[in-house]
Amino acid sequence: MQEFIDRLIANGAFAGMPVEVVYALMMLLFGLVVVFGFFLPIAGVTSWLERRVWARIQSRIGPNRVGPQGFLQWLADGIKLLLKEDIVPDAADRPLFLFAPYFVVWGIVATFVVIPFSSNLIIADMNVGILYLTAVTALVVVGVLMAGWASNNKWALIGGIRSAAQIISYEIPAGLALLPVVLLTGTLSTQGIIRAQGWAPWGWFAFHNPFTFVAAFMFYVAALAEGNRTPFDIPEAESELVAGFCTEYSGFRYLLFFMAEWGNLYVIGAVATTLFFGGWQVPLWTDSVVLLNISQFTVFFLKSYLWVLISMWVRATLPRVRVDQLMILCWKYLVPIGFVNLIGTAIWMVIWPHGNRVVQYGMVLLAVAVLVQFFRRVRFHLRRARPELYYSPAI
Amino acid sequence: MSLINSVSEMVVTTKVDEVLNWSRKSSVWYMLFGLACCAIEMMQTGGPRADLDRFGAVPRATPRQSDMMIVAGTLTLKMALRTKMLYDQMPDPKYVISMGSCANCGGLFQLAYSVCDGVDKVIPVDVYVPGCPPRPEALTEGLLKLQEKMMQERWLVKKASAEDEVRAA
Amino acid sequence: MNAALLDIGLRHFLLVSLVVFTLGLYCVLTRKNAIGILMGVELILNSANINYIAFSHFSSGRYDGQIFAVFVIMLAAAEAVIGLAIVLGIYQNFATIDVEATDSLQG
Amino acid sequence: MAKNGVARYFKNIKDAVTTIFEGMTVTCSHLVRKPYTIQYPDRVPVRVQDTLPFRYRGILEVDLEICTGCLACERACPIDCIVIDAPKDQKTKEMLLTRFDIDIAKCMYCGLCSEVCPTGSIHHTTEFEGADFSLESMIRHFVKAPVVAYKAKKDGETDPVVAPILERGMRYIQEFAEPADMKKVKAEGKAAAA
Amino acid sequence: MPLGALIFYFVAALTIGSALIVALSRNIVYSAFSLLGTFMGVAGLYALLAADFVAVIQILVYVGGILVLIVFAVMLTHRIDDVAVSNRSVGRLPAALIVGVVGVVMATGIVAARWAQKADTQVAPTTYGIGEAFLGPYILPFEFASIVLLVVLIGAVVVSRKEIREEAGS
Amino acid sequence: MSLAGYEVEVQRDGGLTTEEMTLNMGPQHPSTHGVLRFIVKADGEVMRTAIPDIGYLHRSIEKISEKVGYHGFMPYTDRVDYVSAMQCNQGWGMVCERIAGIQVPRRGEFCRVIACELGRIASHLLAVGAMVQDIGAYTPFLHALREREKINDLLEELCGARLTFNYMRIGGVAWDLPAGYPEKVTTFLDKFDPFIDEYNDLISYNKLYVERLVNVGVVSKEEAINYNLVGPNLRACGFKYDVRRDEPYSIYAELEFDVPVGTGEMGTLGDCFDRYMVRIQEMSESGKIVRQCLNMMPPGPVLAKVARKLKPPVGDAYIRVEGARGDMGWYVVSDGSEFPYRTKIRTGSFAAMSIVDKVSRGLMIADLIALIASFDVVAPEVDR
Amino acid sequence: MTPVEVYHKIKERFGEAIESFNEKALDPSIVVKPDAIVEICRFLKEDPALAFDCLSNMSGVDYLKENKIQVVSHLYSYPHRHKIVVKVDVPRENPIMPSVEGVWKAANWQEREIYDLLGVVFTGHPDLRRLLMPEDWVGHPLRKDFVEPEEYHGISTRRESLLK
Amino acid sequence: MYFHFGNVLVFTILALFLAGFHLALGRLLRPSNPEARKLSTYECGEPPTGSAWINFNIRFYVIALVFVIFDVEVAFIYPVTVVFRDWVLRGRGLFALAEILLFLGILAVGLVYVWAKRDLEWVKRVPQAETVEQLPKAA
Ligand code: SF4
Ligand code: SF4
Ligand code: SF4
Repeated sequence: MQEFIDRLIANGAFAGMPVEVVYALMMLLFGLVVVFGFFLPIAGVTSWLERRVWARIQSRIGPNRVGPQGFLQWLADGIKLLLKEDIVPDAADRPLFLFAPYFVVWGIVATFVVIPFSSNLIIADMNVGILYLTAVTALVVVGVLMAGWASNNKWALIGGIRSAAQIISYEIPAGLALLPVVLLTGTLSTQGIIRAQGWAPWGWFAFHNPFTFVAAFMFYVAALAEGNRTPFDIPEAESELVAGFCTEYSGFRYLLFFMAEWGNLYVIGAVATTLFFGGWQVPLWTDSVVLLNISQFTVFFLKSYLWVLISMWVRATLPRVRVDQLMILCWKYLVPIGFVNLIGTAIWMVIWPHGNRVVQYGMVLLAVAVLVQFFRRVRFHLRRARPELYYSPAI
Repeated sequence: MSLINSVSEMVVTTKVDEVLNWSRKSSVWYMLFGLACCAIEMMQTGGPRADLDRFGAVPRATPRQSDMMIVAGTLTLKMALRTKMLYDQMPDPKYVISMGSCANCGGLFQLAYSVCDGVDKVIPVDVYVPGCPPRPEALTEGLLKLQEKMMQERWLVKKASAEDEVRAA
Repeated sequence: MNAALLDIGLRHFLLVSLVVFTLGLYCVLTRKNAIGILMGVELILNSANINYIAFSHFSSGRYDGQIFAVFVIMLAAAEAVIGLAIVLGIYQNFATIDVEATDSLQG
Repeated sequence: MAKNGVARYFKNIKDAVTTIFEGMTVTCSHLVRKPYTIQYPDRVPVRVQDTLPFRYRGILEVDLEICTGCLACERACPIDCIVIDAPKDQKTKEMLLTRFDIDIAKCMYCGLCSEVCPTGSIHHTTEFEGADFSLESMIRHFVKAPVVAYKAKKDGETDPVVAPILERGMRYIQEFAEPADMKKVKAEGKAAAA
Repeated sequence: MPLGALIFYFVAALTIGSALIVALSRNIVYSAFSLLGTFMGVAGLYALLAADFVAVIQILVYVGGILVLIVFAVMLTHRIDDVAVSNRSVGRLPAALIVGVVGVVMATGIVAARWAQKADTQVAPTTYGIGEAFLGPYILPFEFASIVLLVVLIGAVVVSRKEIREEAGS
Repeated sequence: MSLAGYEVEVQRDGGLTTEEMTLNMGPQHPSTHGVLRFIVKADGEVMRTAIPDIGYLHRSIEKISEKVGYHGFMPYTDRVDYVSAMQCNQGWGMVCERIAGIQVPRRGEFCRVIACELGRIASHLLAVGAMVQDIGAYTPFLHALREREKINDLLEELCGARLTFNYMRIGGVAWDLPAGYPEKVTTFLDKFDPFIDEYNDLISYNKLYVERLVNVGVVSKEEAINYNLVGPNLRACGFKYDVRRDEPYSIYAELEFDVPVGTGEMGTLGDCFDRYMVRIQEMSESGKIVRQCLNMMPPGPVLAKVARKLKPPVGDAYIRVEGARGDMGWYVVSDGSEFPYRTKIRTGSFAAMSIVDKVSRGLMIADLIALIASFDVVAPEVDR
Repeated sequence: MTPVEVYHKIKERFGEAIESFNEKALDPSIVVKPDAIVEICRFLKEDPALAFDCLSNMSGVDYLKENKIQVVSHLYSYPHRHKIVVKVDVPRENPIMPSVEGVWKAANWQEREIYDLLGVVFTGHPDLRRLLMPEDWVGHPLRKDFVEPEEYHGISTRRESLLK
Repeated sequence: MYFHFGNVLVFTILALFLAGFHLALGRLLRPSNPEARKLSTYECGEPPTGSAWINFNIRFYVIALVFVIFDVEVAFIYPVTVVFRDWVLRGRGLFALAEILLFLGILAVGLVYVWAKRDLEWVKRVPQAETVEQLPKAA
C-alpha cells in the first residue's frame, strides 16, 4: 500500500499537502475500509455461517427465517445487543470492567495490519510481520484477564485466569510452529513468506517436508487454543463455568468479545494460509494487475475461509478437554514436537538447501491419500445409517 | 441520556421502530432455565425436530445475555426466590414465557404444600403456554406469540401508544 | 519520512526515559510489597532500554544497543519469573490445606 | 493401556488422531443428510396437528350434543379442572347443561376424564396451540346457551346431526382398552386348553 | 508542528502517564494493569527509534509474558478488596525528595550535555542485523542467555515444587 | 537486597494464604440436570468437596397420593421420573396390584414391558446425550435427541403423550397396541442399532472424551452397595445385579437378555466411563427385549376389571422395579379406604446424589460435571 | 432364608428387643424396640447367614390414631437374595430413635428425609438437617395433622381457581 | 518503517473507535434502569456468597506461566532463524545449525528436567488403586 500512496504522491495528487498528513489520511481511509468493510461483516457472517453449519451437522436447520436463508441473523443479533441494557454490577470494578472489551477488540483488529490479501492488497508489509502477529495477541490476554478480574464474579475470575494461562502457554507452540517457515524463507514479512511459496500444492510449505507438514497442523491446533475454540474453549466452558470471563457482560460489551472471537477465527485461517498453504499464490494467468489481484484475493480468501469452516466443523465434533489436560497437551506434546520440527527443518535445509522435489510430491500424495481414506469412511457411515440424503445447502 | 420513547411519532421514527423491533424479535436469546418435566420438552424444542434456532432463538447460560426466560416446569417455593433473583438479573428489555400447567397456575401440583402455584406470583409473565408438557411445537407457538407482542411495542416513539399496546396484550 | 523526526532529538528520549526511571525509583522506594517493587524494577529496566536504543539510534553504533536491549528484556523476564517463584515459595510456608474443612450450608 | 511410558506417549498421539479423524468423518457425513426438522408452523406439507396420532392427548374438546351430563368426567378429574352445572329443568324434567368449563391452563392432559365418558363427548383433540397472554382467556367455556343433556336411545342414534358425532365419540372410547374380568379370562383359557 | 513530533509526544505522554499510575496508584491492581500502557508506550518509542525488532519483542515478552505474570502474582498474593492495607505507601515524602533530587540533577545533566549526534539516522530493518550479530560477535552472550534461562527455569520450578508434593500426598 | 525483609512484610499483609473459594453450582446452572445445587468448596481448580443441596423440585408427590386416590395418582407417577415415566407407571401399578391382589392379563404385561423398554432406551439416550454435552460436545447430544424424538413418536402413538404417558392403569394398560405398531417398532429398532455404532464412532471412544472420564469418580463395589447405589451405577462397579434378572417381575423371567457390567476397559473399574458404557450397552439390550416381546405377544385383554373406587385391605406392600436409573422401590400403606394412607418412593438418583459428596473430593470442578452426568441424576427423582 | 427363619434367628439372639413379628403380611415384618435397632441392624448386616448388606428403603409412617410414627426399613441381601422388613415404633410427641447411619451409609439421607418430612430425630446422625424443605420451613409436611402455611416469604400458597 | 508502525497506531485508534462508537450509539438507544437486585452478582440464582476477589489459588497456572521463559527463548531464536537460510547458502549452515542446536538443546534440558521431575502434572488426587482389584464376580 505504501508504494500505492507513493505513486499517488508522485503523480501529484494532493499537491501542497504535507506528505505525512497525506500518509495519515490514506492510512485512516484504508483502515476504515478494512475494519468496517471487512472485519465487521466477516465476523458477523461467520457467526451466522457457523450456526448454519452446526445445525446441518446436528440434523437441524439453523437460522433461516431472518432474511434470505437467515442471512441477516447476525445483523439482527447485533442491533438487538445494541438495544440491550448495559449492566455494570455493583460489585464489579467499574473502570476495568468497562475497558476490558476495548483491549480484546484492539488485539484482534491490530492483526489485520499485516494480513496479505493479495500481492498488492496489504496494509503494511512489516518486516517483522509474523512476530508482530504473535505479539499482539498479548493484548487479548490482558483484556480477558481484566474482564475476568473486574467482574468480581467467581465464574468470570476462573474463566479469565484459565484463558490467560491458556493463551500464554499456547503462544509458545504457535511460535515454534512458525519457526520452520522462517527458517525456510529467512524473512519475517508475510509477503516475503508467500512469495517464497508456489501456487501449486507442492510449492506450499505445508508439503515442503515432513516437519513442516506436522508444523502446519501444530500451528492450527495451537492457534485454535489461543482463540479459545473448542476443544479448547475451557474458559467459556458453558457446562462448568457459566459463560467464562464474559459471564457478567451484557449487551454490546458482550458483543465485542463475541466479535473478537469471530474475527480472530478468520485471522487464524489467514495466517495458516499465509504460512503453510501458499497464501494468495496463483499462476500468472493474466498480466493485468487488477485482475491478478482480484484472483489472488479470491484464492486467499477461499483458502483462509476453508480453515474457518474446518474450525467450525471441529467445534461441532469434539468435546472439551480438561484444563490440566490442556496444559499437558501443550507442554508434553506440542512443545517437544515443535522443537523436533524446528531442528528437523534446520537439518533438512542443511542437507537440501533448496528443498527436495520428490519429497514434496510425496507429501502431496500423502495428503491426497488421507483425503481419499476420509471420504471412504464417510461413505461407510452413510451406507450404515441409510439416511435420507439432501445435498443442497439451502433449506 | 437516551432517546427511548422520547421521539415524536413520525413516519421515519415508526420505520426505525419497526427495524428495532424486528431485530429484537428475530434474535430472542432465552435463558437455560429448565425446572422440571417441561425442561425436557424445552430441550427437544431446541433440538433437531422443532429447531428454535430457526427463529434466531438460542439458549444462553447466563441471565446477563438473555432476553427471555422460559419458565419450564414446576416452581417450588424453595425455587421461587431464586427465580425472582435471576429474572431481576436479566437486562431490559426482558420477557417471560410460562411453559406448562405448573408454571401457569400450579397445575396438578396445586394440591402440593411445597409448590408455588404459578410463576406469575413471582415475576410478570408475557405468554402462557398450556400443556403438560406442551409439545415443542406448542412452545414454538408461544415464541411466535411473543414475537407478535414485541412487534407492537414502541421503542423510540413516545409512549403515547402505551395503552393500545396493553390492549394488544 | 525521517524528516518528520528530525526535531525530536536524543534529548527528548532521554528525558522521557529519565521520568520513567524516577517513577520506577519512587515505586521501588515506597512500595512495601514484593510485587510493587517488581513493578518498579520493570520501569527502571524499561527506561534503561530506552536509553540503549536511543543512543544506538542517534550514534553510529550499529545494532549493539538493540542487542543489549534484547538481553535486558531477557533478564527482566528472568527476574520476573524468579520473583514470582519466590513469592510462590513464600506462599507455601503459610499455605494451609485442610481437606475436611466443610462448613454447613443454608438451603 | 500401553505398558511403558514411551509406548503410551505415542499410543496417545495415535489414538487421538485416529479417533478424532473417525469422529470428523461421522459429522462430515451428516452434512449431506436431510435435516430432521419439521418447519412448524408455516413451511410444512400438512398441518402438524393432522400428523398427530388419533390417541394424542391435546387440548380437550366437548361435544355437547352427546354429553349426557353424567358428571363422570368431573368426578374423574384428580384436580377438578372441569366444572359442570347440570340442573334439572323443573317443567320438562330434563337435565340442562348450563355450564361446562375446562381450565386448559391447569389441566394435565392425563385423559382420565375422557376415559370414563360414556359417549366420548369429552375427548382430547390433536390441537395443541393454546398459548395466550392471560390465564382468564385460557378457560374454555363450552356452553354458550343452556342445552338439553343427551339421552342414549335404545335403537341407535338416528338424528342426522348427532349420529356422526356420536359415532366419532364411540370410536374414541373404543380406543381405550376394555376391562376384562380375569376369572372369566382364566376359565376361557382353561376351556381352550382342554 | 510535524506529525512525527506529535506522535512522539503522544507516545511519551502515554508512557509517562501510565508510569505515573503505576508508581502512585494505591490500588495495586490498577498499577499492574497500567503497566500495560507503559510497556506499549515504550514499544512505541522503540518504533520511533527505528528498532522494530526490539519493539515487537517488547510487546511479546513484556506485555505477553511479564505483565501477565505480575497480574497473576497480584491475584495470588493479595487480598484485593482491602488494597489500602496491602498496598499502603509509607515514607512517601522522603522518597519523593530523593527521587526529586536525582531527577533534577540528571535532567540538568541531560539538557546541559552536548550529545554527539549522527546527522543521518538510518531507518532499516534490524532483525537481520541482530541475527548476524547473534551468530557473529555476540555468539557467546547468546548461548549464555540460554543457560541463564535454563537456570531460571529450573530454579523457579524447584522453588515452587515443595507444595506440589505436599498436595499430592493429601 | 534482602528478600527476607519483604517476606516478613508480605506475611504481615496476610496476603499469601489462599482461601478456598465457595462456588454455587446451581440451582440454575447450564449443566446441573434439573434444579440441583452444589456448594463447591474449591481450592483453585481442585475441589475440597461438593455438597449437594436438593429439594428445589420437591413437589410433595407422596403427600398428594394421600389426596387423589389410587387411580388418580397414576398421572402423578409420570412426574416422579419424567425422563422414563413408564417404569414409574409400572411401579405404581404393580404395588397397587400387589396390595389389592389384582392380576394383570398376560397381554397387558407384554404391553407394559414393551413400553418400559422403549422408555428405558429414551431415558438412556437422554442420559448419554446430556453427559456428552456436559463434556462439551453438543452434536452427539442433538443426535441423541433426534433418536429420542423417534421413540417419543412411537410412545405417543401408543398412549397419546410424549413424556407424561399415564399409559398404565392398575390392572393393566389403558390402550392396546394400535394397528401396525409392531412393524413400526421393528423398523425403528433396525435403524437404531446402527445409530448406536455411529454414536460410538462419533464420541464414545473419542480420545479427548475418554480422557475426561477415565479414573474420574471411581466408586468401589462395596461403597456402591453401602450407599445403595442401584441400576447402571451399581453395575458399572462390576456388580452384575439387575432386578429384572435377579428378582424377575412381570414377564422378565421368560425373556432372554444380558446384563452389561462395567469392565474398567479404559481406566479404573467403576469410573465415569464405565457408567457411561453400561448405559450405551443397555440400550441395545432393551432393543432385544422389545423385539422378543413383539414376537411372543399373546392375544387377549390388556386390562383387568378394577373397582372405580379401589379399596385395598389394610396393610402395606413394597415392590421394586428396575427403572432406567435402577431399582425403584415403591412402598404403599393402605388403611382400607380409597386413598393410600402413605406412599414412599425410593429412587436411584436419590442414592446417587447422596454419594456425590464423598466421591467428589479432590476432583476438579470440571470433573464434578462429568460425575453428576455419569450418575445420570434426575432432579425430580431425587426430590419427588 | 425365609423371613420366618430370619425372625427366629434374631429372636433367639435379641429376645426382648423384638416386639412382634407379622408373618401374614405381604412383606413379613419384624417390629423392634427403638434402642435395640442399631445392634439388630448391625447383626442383620454382618451375620454371614443373613448378610443384609443393602438398606433398600427407609420410610416413616405417621399413625395419627395409634399416636405413633413407624419407621419402616426394607432390607435386602445381595448375596442371599432374601429380604426382611424391620419396623420401629416411636411416639408422636417426641419421636427419637438411634440412627443406623453407622451401619448403612444409605441411611444417611433417608433419615434426613424422614426427619425433614416427619420430624423423627435420629440420635447419632452425623448432620441431621432438613433435606428437601427449606431450612426456614416450619412443620413436618408428611404428618397427618400438618397444615399448609398461608404464605412463604411473601408468596401466598393459595390460588383461587378461575372456574369458581 | 514508520509507515508500518503508523498503520499500527491507526488501527489502534480505529479499534478503540469501533468499540467506542457503537457503545455511544447504544447509549442513545438502550434502556437503563438499574436497581439493586439487577446489579447484584450472578451466582446461579443464589445470593452471592462473598467477593470473588479472594486469593484465588492459581498455583498450577503459575507453574505454567513460569514457562514464559520459553517465550523469551522463542524471541531469541527468531533473528537466528532469519539469517539461517543465508548462512546455509553461504555454506556455513553447519555452524549455524550447531549453534541453534546448542541453544535449543540447553533449554530442552530444562523441559526434560521438569518433565522427569513430574512438575508438569497437575496436583490432583488420583483414584485409589484398591478399586482395581475386585474384578466383577457375577454375584
Ligand atoms: S406442566 Fe406438567 S410436564 Fe410441565 S412441569 Fe408441570 S407437571 Fe411437569
Ligand atoms: S385430562 Fe386429566 S386433568 Fe385434564 S381435565 Fe381430564 S382428567 Fe382433568
Ligand atoms: S362429558 Fe361425558 S362424562 Fe362428562 S358429563 Fe358429559 S357425558 Fe358425562
